[in-house]
Amino acid sequence: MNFDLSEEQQMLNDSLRRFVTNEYGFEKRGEIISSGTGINRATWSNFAEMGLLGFTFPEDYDGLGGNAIDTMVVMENFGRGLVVEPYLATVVLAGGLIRDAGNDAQKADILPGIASGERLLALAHYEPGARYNLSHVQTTARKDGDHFLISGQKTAVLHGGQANQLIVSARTSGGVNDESGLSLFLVDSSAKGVKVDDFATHDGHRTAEISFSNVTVSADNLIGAIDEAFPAIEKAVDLGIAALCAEAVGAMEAMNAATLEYIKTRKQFGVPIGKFQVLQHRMADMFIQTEQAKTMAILAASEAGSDDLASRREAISMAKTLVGQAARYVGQQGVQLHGGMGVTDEMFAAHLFKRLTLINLLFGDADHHLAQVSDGLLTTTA
Amino acid sequence: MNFDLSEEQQMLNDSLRRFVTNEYGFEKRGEIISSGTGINRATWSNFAEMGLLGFTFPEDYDGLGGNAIDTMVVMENFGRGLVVEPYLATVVLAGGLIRDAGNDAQKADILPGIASGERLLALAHYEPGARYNLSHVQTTARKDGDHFLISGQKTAVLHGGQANQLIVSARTSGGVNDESGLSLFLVDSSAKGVKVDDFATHDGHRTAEISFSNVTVSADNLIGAIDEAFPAIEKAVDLGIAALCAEAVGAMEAMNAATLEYIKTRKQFGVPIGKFQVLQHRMADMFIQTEQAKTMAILAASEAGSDDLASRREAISMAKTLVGQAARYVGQQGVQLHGGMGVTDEMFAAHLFKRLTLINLLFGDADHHLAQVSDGLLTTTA
Amino acid sequence: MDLNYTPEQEAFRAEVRQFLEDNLPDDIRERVQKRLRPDKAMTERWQKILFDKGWGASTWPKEFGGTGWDPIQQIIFEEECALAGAPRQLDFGLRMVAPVIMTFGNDEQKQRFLPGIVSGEDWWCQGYSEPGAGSDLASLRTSAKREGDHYIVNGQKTWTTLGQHADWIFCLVRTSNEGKPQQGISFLLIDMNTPGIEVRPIIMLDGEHEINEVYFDNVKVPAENLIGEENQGWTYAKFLLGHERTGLANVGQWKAMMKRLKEVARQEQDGQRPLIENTRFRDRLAQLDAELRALELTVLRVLTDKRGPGPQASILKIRGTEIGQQLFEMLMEAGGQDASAHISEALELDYNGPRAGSMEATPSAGDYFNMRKLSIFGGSNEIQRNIISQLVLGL
Amino acid sequence: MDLNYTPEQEAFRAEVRQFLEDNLPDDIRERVQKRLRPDKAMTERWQKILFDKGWGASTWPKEFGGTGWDPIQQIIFEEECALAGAPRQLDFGLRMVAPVIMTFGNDEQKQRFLPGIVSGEDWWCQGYSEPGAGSDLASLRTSAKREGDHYIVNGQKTWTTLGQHADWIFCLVRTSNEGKPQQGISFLLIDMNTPGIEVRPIIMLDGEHEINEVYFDNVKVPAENLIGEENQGWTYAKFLLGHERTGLANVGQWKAMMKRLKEVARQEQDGQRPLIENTRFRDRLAQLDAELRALELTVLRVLTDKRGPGPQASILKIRGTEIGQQLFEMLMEAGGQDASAHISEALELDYNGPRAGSMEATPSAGDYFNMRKLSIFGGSNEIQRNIISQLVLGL
Repeated sequence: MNFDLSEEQQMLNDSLRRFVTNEYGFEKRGEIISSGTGINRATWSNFAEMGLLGFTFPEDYDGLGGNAIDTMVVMENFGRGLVVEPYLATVVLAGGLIRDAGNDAQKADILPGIASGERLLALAHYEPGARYNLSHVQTTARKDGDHFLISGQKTAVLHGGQANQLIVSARTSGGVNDESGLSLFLVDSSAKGVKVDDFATHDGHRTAEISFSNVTVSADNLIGAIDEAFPAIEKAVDLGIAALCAEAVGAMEAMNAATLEYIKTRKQFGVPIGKFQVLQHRMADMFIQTEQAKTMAILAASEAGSDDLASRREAISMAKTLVGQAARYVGQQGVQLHGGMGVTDEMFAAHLFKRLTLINLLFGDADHHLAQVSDGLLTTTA
Repeated sequence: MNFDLSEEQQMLNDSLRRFVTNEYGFEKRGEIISSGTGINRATWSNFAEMGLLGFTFPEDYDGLGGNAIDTMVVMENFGRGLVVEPYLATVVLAGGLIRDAGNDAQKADILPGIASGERLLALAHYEPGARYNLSHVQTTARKDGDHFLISGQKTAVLHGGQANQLIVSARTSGGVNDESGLSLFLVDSSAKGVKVDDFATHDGHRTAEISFSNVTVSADNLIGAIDEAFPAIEKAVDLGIAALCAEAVGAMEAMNAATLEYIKTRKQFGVPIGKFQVLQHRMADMFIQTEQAKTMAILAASEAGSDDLASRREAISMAKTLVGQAARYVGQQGVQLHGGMGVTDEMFAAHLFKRLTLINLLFGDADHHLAQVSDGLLTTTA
Repeated sequence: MDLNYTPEQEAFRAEVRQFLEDNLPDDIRERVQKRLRPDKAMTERWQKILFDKGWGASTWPKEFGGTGWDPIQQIIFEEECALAGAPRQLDFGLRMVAPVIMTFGNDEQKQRFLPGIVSGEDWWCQGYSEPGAGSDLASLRTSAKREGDHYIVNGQKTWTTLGQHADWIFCLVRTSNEGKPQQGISFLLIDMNTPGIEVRPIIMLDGEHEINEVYFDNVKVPAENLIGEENQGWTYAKFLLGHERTGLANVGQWKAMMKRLKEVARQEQDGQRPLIENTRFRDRLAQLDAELRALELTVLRVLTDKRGPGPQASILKIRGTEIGQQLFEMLMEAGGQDASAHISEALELDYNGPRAGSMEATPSAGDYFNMRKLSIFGGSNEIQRNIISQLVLGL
Repeated sequence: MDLNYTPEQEAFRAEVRQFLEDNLPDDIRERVQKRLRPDKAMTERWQKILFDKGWGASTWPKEFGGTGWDPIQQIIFEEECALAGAPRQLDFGLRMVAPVIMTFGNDEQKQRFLPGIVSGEDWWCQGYSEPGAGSDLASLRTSAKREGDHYIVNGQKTWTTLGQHADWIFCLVRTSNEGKPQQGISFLLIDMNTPGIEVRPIIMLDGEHEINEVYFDNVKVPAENLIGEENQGWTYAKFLLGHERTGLANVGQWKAMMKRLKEVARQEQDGQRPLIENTRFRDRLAQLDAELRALELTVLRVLTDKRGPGPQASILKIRGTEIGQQLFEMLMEAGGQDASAHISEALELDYNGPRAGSMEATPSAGDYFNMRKLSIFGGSNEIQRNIISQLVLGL
């Protein structure tokens, strides 16, 4: 039982903190967001050189053999600087899926390309009307000779418009909400029948709605066993949730630092507003919430890779619940304590708030995950 | 649309406020509670003389023809002074039931006796395991010639140990949770087969567990139509809830006054603790919650007598929800602001807190009533 | 005590409803109900329609061109307008500067300014806050120096909502540095076309242009534009705060929004069921519904109280803004992950392009972000709690 | 980073569990698990059993008769004791005065006082608060005047928990009125049997006698009972606050209580189903369960942090008490209306009379009322937030 980062993780943490502070400032970030793709290729290459893009891939595929704790270190720093590049989409979600569920050929084909920064992938899983129900898939993949024909509509595809390839979940059997009967396919974004609507998001990221109309995919591009993709999807999303929890913690720490700085300097009634006890206690509560969220982000990272499903489900959902609630509180109060300035686009606090808000919505909000924990109480006995 | 008390109600309010302040002090109340029955007969007679005990009964039965707003005025003052006499049990619940569902003979027999203070009645309805489910009744009344034989167990019978007669709900047909199939009977407390376990409550009132073992009741003592008592029970309980909401508002106002007084005088660090902004805002929130609870108590009183069931259900359950939540907040924070003194039996605040806590539990806590409102959204369309 | 509306009040409600049905243009209704980008012309058109009916100023006495309605009628009117999808009328003229002019202005000022407000010809904005004077408004520094029959105004105002459209601004300016900060403040009306005024946009966190900075560089303002007496402006500003009763809680808007939220919860899908069948979402909806009901009745209780609202109006401000913010938060949450997308073009009426999720999801996150202002502007909720603890509780 | 216990730690847990299974008397377990009235003899018996095993002082170093366990072992021990239904050991001696004696006491004091604490022979209580000195502890006025080789103590202490049983009291007393209030305070150990001491009960809001006032009327205390230096008592008191790490959060107790709450939710009926199937109740249970998990891991994180907890321990105090209070609140709510009944006799082991509702409902409201003290005593949660904002945030 110990909570210490390894020496390597500590070094990684230090260098990322430097990077974010020195090379990912407010203005530069603004420029990246307003650029065409919302991604800075130089920054992305920089990440590749630092080894970040293949951190958790096996060494055989140009990775460093890292784990979810390493991802936590990365994401916490990305949260601190509100890094908008598609690390979650490409590395954690898509890369993680290929790593955990792909066959050797797929790994050899894809992972080195992600690690080098050349390839961007995205996971196209959620569908309209599914809300946060992970097994709700209506997109179909119909076997047609040695090919599959994929048809359906995907939503909330993180950085889907920037990806060269998509990992698409589709129903190969079963009913709309069934966990069994799901399969995963690798689809080129440029394939015939793929239509991508790319949107900016309020927090400077990108998301896409993607429709598939009889898109032909060769059987080689099936990832894992047919009909049995659900566990791999769930695990990828859980790894994504753990990464988001860490990112939220970084953003909360940044929000607390920015707010503390603001209330120490902003004066009203002749004194810094940080002298008002109500604001002091508010900051204390923001600090408490952040500390607890940090603990839960560690728990999420520790459990995200576990194959003990009940224990993982409880840990991940407890973490997303409390982190989501903390993100809401810290985000709202950070803005509130910034007063009028807090609701302008000029303040970093406003951007932290937007990201914290939308992190809560990604992969299930606090309500959704609390329900997971709650319903888990019906089946456990301890 | 007006929120003004009538002149008579204003007079009633003023005289009750005087009574509670001058004649129902902390020590006197303590003596009443520790007496054998927990009821002061002189006080009760006093209430009778003031007309309070028959206030809402028809004039034909020695009443004053008042309504639920009058009851609100009474209960708000009783809440302010934490009056422990069985007004809710005997007058509002039992008296209200006889008034609304009894036949002429029953009204003539019972209402004048309640109004004069000679008779105490109680409603024995809730059962073990029912929790707040109003239709969950396992007690049975079996027809036996021109009599009924009642068997079963009742719980949370407010002032059941002090009552001369009990109004007992029993199943004459249907399944355990059915709304239909319930009937009400008037049973003498001294009847053979009635066993009463009388308990003090933490807030100075009385409650009883009462078992019925083949208790013989004549058909004359059936209140209302056989199998069709549920609406009458629900209405009586709703009137009880409205009364409790008003009582809670009185207790919250008393708590705010006591707490305000305390933090204005108690000094720490050389200043009255009411100078600390955190406590000021806490008091402001207690005040806000109380004002909203007061509004909802008015709504409850206005709707409690209504026969528009959906509208009444929503109003009563909204009121009990918000009043219960406010009672919790004001109770807890009132104690907290009293510091160590707040958790001693010597302080009125502690007693207000206990009553406020238990009011939340009576007839359904905030969770239960929120669920009523919530589930109501499934059937309404507006 | 009677919580029912009288038959006269119900008849009035029916009349308002009918008028709205007949006269509220469809494009305006659509724009409001879809929560599209607000539009100056829309506000002006609607004000003109109301004005033509004689309903341009629901809160004014008849002598100034108002309706002369009592508070309950005002509430009914507002509520029906909101439920029908009418745009909010512009508060700055109708509810803020007008009462000050009526109460403290001279006859000439009343004749000169009030007609343009009720007809909607003049667009007003507010010049109170300054970069260094937010919650501590009395520390404002924008100066007005008397020179002959003019004032020369220098300084900067900020958080000027919709100032980019304004013809006029009512300002608190410093005319004296003697005594307490509150004592040297005056209330001045300034034509926005006067040379030396510059309006610079502040972009809000939702990416929209709604608020502004207003700079004054030797702006020459006729002395006849001074309201009341010099150095008495603080008194008029406080009057204004006390006067603003019904608008604070915003009940009509929130009732319309709650209705919408319930509809959205029935439309949005949560797997194989409508979102309303999700107990957790529905419970929170129910809680908010109950709180809104309490707010609505509390407003009516305060309004019909002969003693007037006084500082207890702070309750309405606090609860009104908290409930409003939660409504927008739930609307966003109803959109789920699709609420993330920021599709600026989709806030225009003629947008027909792609969107993420439902029509309702499109504006939801931006609205939620924007609405954080509610607990900050107009006297932050912390300031409101200070007011309650000081003026109501005597702490 | 590894959130799993090591095999050695798991083995240790198994050893503790086995010991408890073999040695915790059934009547004690029953009394604790049914939350009956605490009993001095029970606490003493259990302390003796632990002492005989060599486990009397889980937080002490071996040299003073402690176990020498590391923080994780201490946590495991506490948690297993709580889960097994062992009574809480008495903090006042083991965790409060003992560390002060070990750190600042002289050898003679160590030899004289520590053995009685670990064996349970001496019952200690705390004399800190006074009627005028609660949150503002430094303003205390109980005086100790040096006269020859004695101090003469006069004054009054209050909120003295379980002082009615005590053999000894450790007191903060005023030995000087010069300088800041903090500077003239000394730390004195006083035999409760000394003439001039009077203990008066304060009845708590649940009707129980747990706390006391202690009056000192010319009480003669040998000067050798002074810990450390005269007028340095504030330093020792602060040390004590910083030293008290794991106990603050009370995680072991709360985990046991959470387990109980889940059992209760499965046992209590809600109409035709167990209460756990009530979504609203279960959701709140799940929320609390998650918060407790966060607290548990935060305690472990703080304990294994080489920098030590420092003022961040205030987080643990705040969250620990908030969670504890909610646990008791939910236990009460599980009882429903039956929780109202106040059956004082039923808090004894041999009670066989009638009760309202389940066995669990009987103590539930009283416990809930009693536990409001958690956020008040030991430095109120408001004071803890002051500490965080000042010492952690620098505000």
